[in-house]
Amino acid sequence: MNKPLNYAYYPGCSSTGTSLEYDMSSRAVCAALDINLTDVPDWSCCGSTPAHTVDHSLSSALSARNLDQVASMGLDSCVSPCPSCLANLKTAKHRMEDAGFRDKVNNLLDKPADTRVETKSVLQILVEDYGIENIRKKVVKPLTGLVVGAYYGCILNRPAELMQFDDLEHPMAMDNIMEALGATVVPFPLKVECCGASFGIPRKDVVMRLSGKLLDTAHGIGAMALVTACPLCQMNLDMRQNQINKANGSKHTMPIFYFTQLMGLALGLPEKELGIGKLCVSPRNVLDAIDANLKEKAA
Amino acid sequence: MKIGVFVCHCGSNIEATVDTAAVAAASREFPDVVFATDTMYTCSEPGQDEIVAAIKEHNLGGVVVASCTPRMHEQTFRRTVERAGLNRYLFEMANIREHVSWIGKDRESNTNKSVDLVRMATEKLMRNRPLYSKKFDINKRVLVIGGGVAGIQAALDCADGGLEVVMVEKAPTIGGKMAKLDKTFPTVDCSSCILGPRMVDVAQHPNITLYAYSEIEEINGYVGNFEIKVKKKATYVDWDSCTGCGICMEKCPSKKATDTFNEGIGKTTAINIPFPQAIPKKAKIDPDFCTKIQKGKCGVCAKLCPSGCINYEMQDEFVTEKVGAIVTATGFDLFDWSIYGEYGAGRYPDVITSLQYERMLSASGPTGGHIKRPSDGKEPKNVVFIQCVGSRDKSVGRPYCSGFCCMYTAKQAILTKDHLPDSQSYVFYMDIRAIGKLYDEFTRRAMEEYDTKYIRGRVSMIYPQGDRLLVRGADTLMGAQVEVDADLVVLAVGAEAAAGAGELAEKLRISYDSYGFYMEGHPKLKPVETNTAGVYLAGACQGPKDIPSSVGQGSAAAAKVLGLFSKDQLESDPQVSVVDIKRCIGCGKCIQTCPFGAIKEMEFRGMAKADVIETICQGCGICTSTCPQGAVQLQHFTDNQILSEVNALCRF
Amino acid sequence: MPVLKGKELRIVGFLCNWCSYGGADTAGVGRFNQPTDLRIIRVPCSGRIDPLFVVKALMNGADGVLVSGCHPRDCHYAEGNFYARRRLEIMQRFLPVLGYEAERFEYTWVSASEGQRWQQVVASFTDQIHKLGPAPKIIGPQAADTLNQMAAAL
Amino acid sequence: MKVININLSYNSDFVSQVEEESGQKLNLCYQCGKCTAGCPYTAEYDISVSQIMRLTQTGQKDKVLQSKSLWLCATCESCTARCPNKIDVARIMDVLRHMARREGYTGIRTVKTFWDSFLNSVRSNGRVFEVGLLANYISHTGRFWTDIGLGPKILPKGKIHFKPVEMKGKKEVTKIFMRFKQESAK
Repeated sequence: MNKPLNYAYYPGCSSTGTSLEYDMSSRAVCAALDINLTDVPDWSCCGSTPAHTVDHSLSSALSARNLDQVASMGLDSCVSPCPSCLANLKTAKHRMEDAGFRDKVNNLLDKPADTRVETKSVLQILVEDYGIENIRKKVVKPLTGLVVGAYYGCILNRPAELMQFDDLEHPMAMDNIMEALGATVVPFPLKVECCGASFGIPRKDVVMRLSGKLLDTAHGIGAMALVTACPLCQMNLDMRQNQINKANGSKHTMPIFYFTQLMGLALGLPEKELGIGKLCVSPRNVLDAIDANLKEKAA
Repeated sequence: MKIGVFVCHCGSNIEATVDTAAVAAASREFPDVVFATDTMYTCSEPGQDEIVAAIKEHNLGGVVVASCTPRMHEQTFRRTVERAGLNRYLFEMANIREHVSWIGKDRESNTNKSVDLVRMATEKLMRNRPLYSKKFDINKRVLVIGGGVAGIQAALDCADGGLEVVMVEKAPTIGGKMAKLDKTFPTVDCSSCILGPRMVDVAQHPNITLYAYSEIEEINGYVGNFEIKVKKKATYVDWDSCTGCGICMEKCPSKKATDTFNEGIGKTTAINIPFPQAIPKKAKIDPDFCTKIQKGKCGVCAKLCPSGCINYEMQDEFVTEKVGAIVTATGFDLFDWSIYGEYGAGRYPDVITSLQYERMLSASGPTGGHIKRPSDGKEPKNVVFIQCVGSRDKSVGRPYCSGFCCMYTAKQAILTKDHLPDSQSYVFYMDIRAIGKLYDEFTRRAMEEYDTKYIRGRVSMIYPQGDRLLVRGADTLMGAQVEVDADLVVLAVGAEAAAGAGELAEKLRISYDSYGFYMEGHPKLKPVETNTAGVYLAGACQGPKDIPSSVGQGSAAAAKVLGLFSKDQLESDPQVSVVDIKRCIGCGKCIQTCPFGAIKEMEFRGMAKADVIETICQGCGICTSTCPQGAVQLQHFTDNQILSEVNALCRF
Repeated sequence: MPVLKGKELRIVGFLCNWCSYGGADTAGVGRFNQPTDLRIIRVPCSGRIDPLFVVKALMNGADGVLVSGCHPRDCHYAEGNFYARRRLEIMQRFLPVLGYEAERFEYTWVSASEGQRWQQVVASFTDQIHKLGPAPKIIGPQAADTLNQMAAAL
Repeated sequence: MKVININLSYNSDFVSQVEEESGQKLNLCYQCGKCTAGCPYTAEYDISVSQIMRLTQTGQKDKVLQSKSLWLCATCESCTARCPNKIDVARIMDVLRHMARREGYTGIRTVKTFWDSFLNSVRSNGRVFEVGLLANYISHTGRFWTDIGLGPKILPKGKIHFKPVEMKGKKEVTKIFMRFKQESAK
C-alpha cells in the first residue's frame, strides 16, 4: 500500500459484549494489514433500532454526538464493524443536511455537532480502500476446502442511496474476500434477507422462523459454514442455533463466522486473537478439515 | 389594416379562468382593431362562419383568433380566412388555452395575460404580408426504414399503390419481432403463417427494393426530394449469387455464435441463415466467431459453397437512393431486465424472457417447440409468469405501460397448457389491460378454461431452492404474502425504444420523447405524421403497440404517402427567407450557416449576392439572425415582426 | 394592460416552434400550473433569435428573458440550436455592460414531450427574476430618444 | 364486516401529517403489493404492509395506529429497496410507529418494553449494558426468562459483564434524553 490507511474506529456497544470476537478480529486483521484504527474517544451508543422507532431527532442526536467526537480527532472518516451503527451514523449525517432537522437535533445536544465525517463499514474499507488483490497477496494459510456461504443481512447496503456500497440484491464483497482467501464460495440465495434482527428477546418465535430458514438454505446449498458481517445476524444464527433446532426440529451444527475471523486465520493470526473460541457453535471440525486439506496439499 | 379579433371560450376550457368578453373589449382599444368579439367555439362551423361574415361585413384585412395553440388549429383558421378571400398569412393566433387558461387559476392574471398575447398578435399581424407558395417537382419513391410487420404493411400498400419502395432492414432478415413469435393473440393462430406470405410478397414485389442487413447512414434533402445514403454491412457472402441452400451452415465447424434470432436460446453457426423462412434467404458470416476471419484458418464454407459466393474480404458498401417520402417503422426492443437483482439479474437459467419463451414454444425454434428448462432440459410443471417487468415501474425509469404484455402472457399461459397438459401456470399481474376486440374474452378464457391462476400482486424475489425456483410475491386481494414453487419463470419484459432510435431521429430530424419513442405530429389528429414534412411513423417506434395497431399504422402511413404523391408537384411553404438585394453585401455568412445548402451565391451587376432557393429553404431563419446587414429576412418572422411582438409585450 | 402590480414581473420567452413551444403546450395539456408572468413569442427555431431581440426586450422594460430551444442534436433544423447557444452566450456576457444582471437571461432546452420540465423551468426562472426584482427602466421624457440612440449603437 | 364510509372516515390531518413527517407522497402507492411480497415479517403482521399503506392513504387513522404490525417491523428496508414507485415505505412505518407512541398505543407490549429498556440502558450508561437491559426488560414484562438456556453457553465465553462499562460522557447522553423529553412535552 502506498498511503497509510487511518481511520477512527467506532466499535459499537455489542463489541463490548456479545460480539466481542468481531471486535477482536476486526482489530487484529486491520493491524496485520497495517490499517490504523484509533478508537473514537468516549464514544456512546448510536441509538440503534429502538431510538429511531421512537423519534428521528433522538436517534440522530445519539449518533451525531459520536460523529462530532470523530471530527474532534481530526480524522475525516470513521469505520464501524456493525451495520446497524453504520446505518444510524450515516442516516444522522444525511438527515442533518436539512437545516430544520439539524437545528432540531442540535437542540438536544450540549453543543452543535460537526457531522461532516464519512462513515464506512470495516468490510467496505477492506474491499474498497485496501483491495481484494492486496488481501490475496497477504494470505499465508489458504482456506482450502472450506465451503462457505456469505450472508450479508438486510441493512449492510440498504437503502442504496445512503449506503452506496455493493450490489443491492446480490452483494459480493464477502464472497470475493472468501474467494481470495482460498475458500470455495457457494452462492447464498438469501444474502440480504432479514434474520429477525433484535426480536430475539421480545419475539423469539420470529427469529426462530427467519434465522431457521437461513440455516436451512445454507445447509441446502452444501455450505459448511456461513460468514457474516453483522453482530445481530451472527448472534441470531450462532448463539440461538440450538434454540432454532429445538423450535424447528432441525439439526444444524453450522459454524457462523465473522468474515474478519476467517480473514485472520488465512493471514496466519492465532485463533485466540480472533476470538474463535467465543463462537457458540464450535467450528472445530470445519477448521480441522481445512488443516487436513492443507497438510494433504503440502504432502 | 382593419383587424378583427375573435376570443374563444373553448366551452369552459378558456372561459373558466379567462374573462373572454373583457379580453375582446380590451382588444377593441388596440390600433387597427375594428371588430372584436368572444365566441363559444371558434373552430366549429358556426364559429368559422362568424369569422367569414365579419371579414365581409367589416371589410377586415386580417384576423386574430385567441384560442388554443397554433399547433392545433392554425391551419384550420388559415383556410377559414382564405374562404373569405384573404391571404392565409393575414392571420395570427394568440394561445390563451395551453399557455394561459390551463396553467393558472387566477382569473385576473389570466385575463391580463390574454390581453397581452392578443396585443402581441395584432401588432405582428399589422406587419404581415400576403405570401404565396411555389410549386416544385417531387420524386415519387418512398423509403421504408424497418422490415417488421408495420414496415412490411407500409411497403406493400405503397408498392400496390404503384409507388417504388426502398426498404432498409437492420437485421439479415425482415420479419421483425413478429417473425419470432409462435402464435398471436387473441386468435392463437400461427404467427409465421400470417407474416410469412407477406414477407414473401416483399421479396417478390416488382416495386420493392430490399436492403437487408443495412442501415441508414445519412439523410439529406426535404419532402419530395430526399437523398439517402444506405450502408450495406459486410455479410462476407455475395448475396447476388447465394441461393440459400444452407450447405455452408450444415458444415460450419464453429457452432458457438450468438443466436440473435432465437434470443440467445441455444447457439448457431458462424455462417448462418437466421431461420428457414428468412427473407432474403441468404447466408451471412458472424465475423466474431468465424475461424477463417479471426485466425486465418478453416475456409470450409468457401470450399463447399456450390455457387462460390463466400468472400472473407468483403467490406461495408454504400449506396445512394433518392426518395420523396420516408416511413419510419423501426419498432421496439425489449427492456434489459438484468437490472432486477431481486429476480436474479440473469443468474438463474430458468428465469427467461417472454420472447425467449416464444422461441421455445415455436416448432421451428431451438427446442423444436418443446418446453424445456434451460438448466436441465426437463419439462416444467409449474410455470410462473411475472408481468410488468420493466413496465409501470418508476424505479427503473419505465413508468409507462407496454400495452401488450397482459395479452401475450395470457396467450403463453394457454399455449403452456396446450403443450403440457399436466402443467400449471401462475400469472402475477397488477391490472389486466385487455382493451382490444375479443381481448378481454381471451384473458378470461385463460382463467376459466385453461385454469391459469391469476395472482394480483408483484413479485419481490426469486431464488433457487433445490432444483426449483421459489417465487415470493403478494396476493393483494387476499392481503397475503404468497410463494410458488416454480420450475420455470417467464418474465413479461416491457418494451422500450429500439436501440439507436435517437441517432436515427437526429438523421431524420424528428423528435422523440424522453424514452426514445418518436413523437407523432399530434397525439390525436396526426398519429402517423411527424413534424418533419414527408416523414411518417408506423408501429412501435412511436410507442408500444400490438400487431393489429402496428399494421393499421403501416397502412395509415402508406395512405399518407400515397396522398402526398397524388399530386405531381408539391406546394412549398412560403415562410422562407428572402434576400434584399440592395442591402446584401455578398459576405457569404448566410451561405456558410444554412444547414440545408439553400442559399447560393449569384452575380448581380458584377457583384456577389446571396440567393435563396425557395424550395430548399426550410424556414429556420438562422440566416436572418446571421446576416450583419439584415438583408436576409425570413418571411412571416422578420426582424420587424418579432420586434413588434417584443414591443407589444414590453412597452405597455 | 400593464403588469399586474405587486403580482407579476415582465418576462418574455422566445421558444422554438418544434420543441419548446410544444413542450409548453404539453405542460398546458397536462394542466401543470405555472406562474403567469411569462409571455411567449413563437419563433421557428432558436437559431432565429437575434441577440438583439433579447437586449431590446430588456431595454424596453422586460425584467427577464427566457430562451428555450430543442435539446442538442434534436434540432428540427439540424443545428439551429448550436448557433443560438453560441450567439446568446456571447450576448449574455455583455448584459452587465448594459446595466442588466446576467441572471435576467437564461437559455435552456425543453423538448415537446417535456411538459413537466417546462413547468419547472418556468417556475424556477420566474422565481429567479422575482429575487432580482424589477429591472432598471429607461423612463422619462427622453426615454424614446435614449432608446433609439441605444438601438442605433447596437 | 363494518361498512366504511370513504369520505366520512377519511382523516385528512392524519394523511398530511404522515406525509410531512415521512417526506413521502402517499398517492404514489398503486398497491402492487411488492412491499408485502418481500417483507420478512408478513407472517407475524396483523395487517400486511401494503394494506397499512392503503389504510394510510385512505386516512383510516385508528385502524393503522392500533396495528400490531408497526411494532414488528424491523426496518430491514426490503420494502423501500424494491418499491417501484420509490416510496420509502420503511420510513412511513417508522413515522406511524412514532405517531402510535405519541397517541399512547401500546402495540406489542414485549417489543415496546424491550425498546424502552434498551433506551433506558443507553440513557443511564451512555452505552447499552446488555445484562442490565435484560434485567430491566424482565422486571417490566414480568416474563419468565425464556433464554435461560443461553446462560451456560455464553457465560464462559467472557462476553457477559455484570457491570456496565464506564464512560466519561454518559451525562451528555443522559441530557440528550432529558432534552428530548422536554421537547416532546411541548
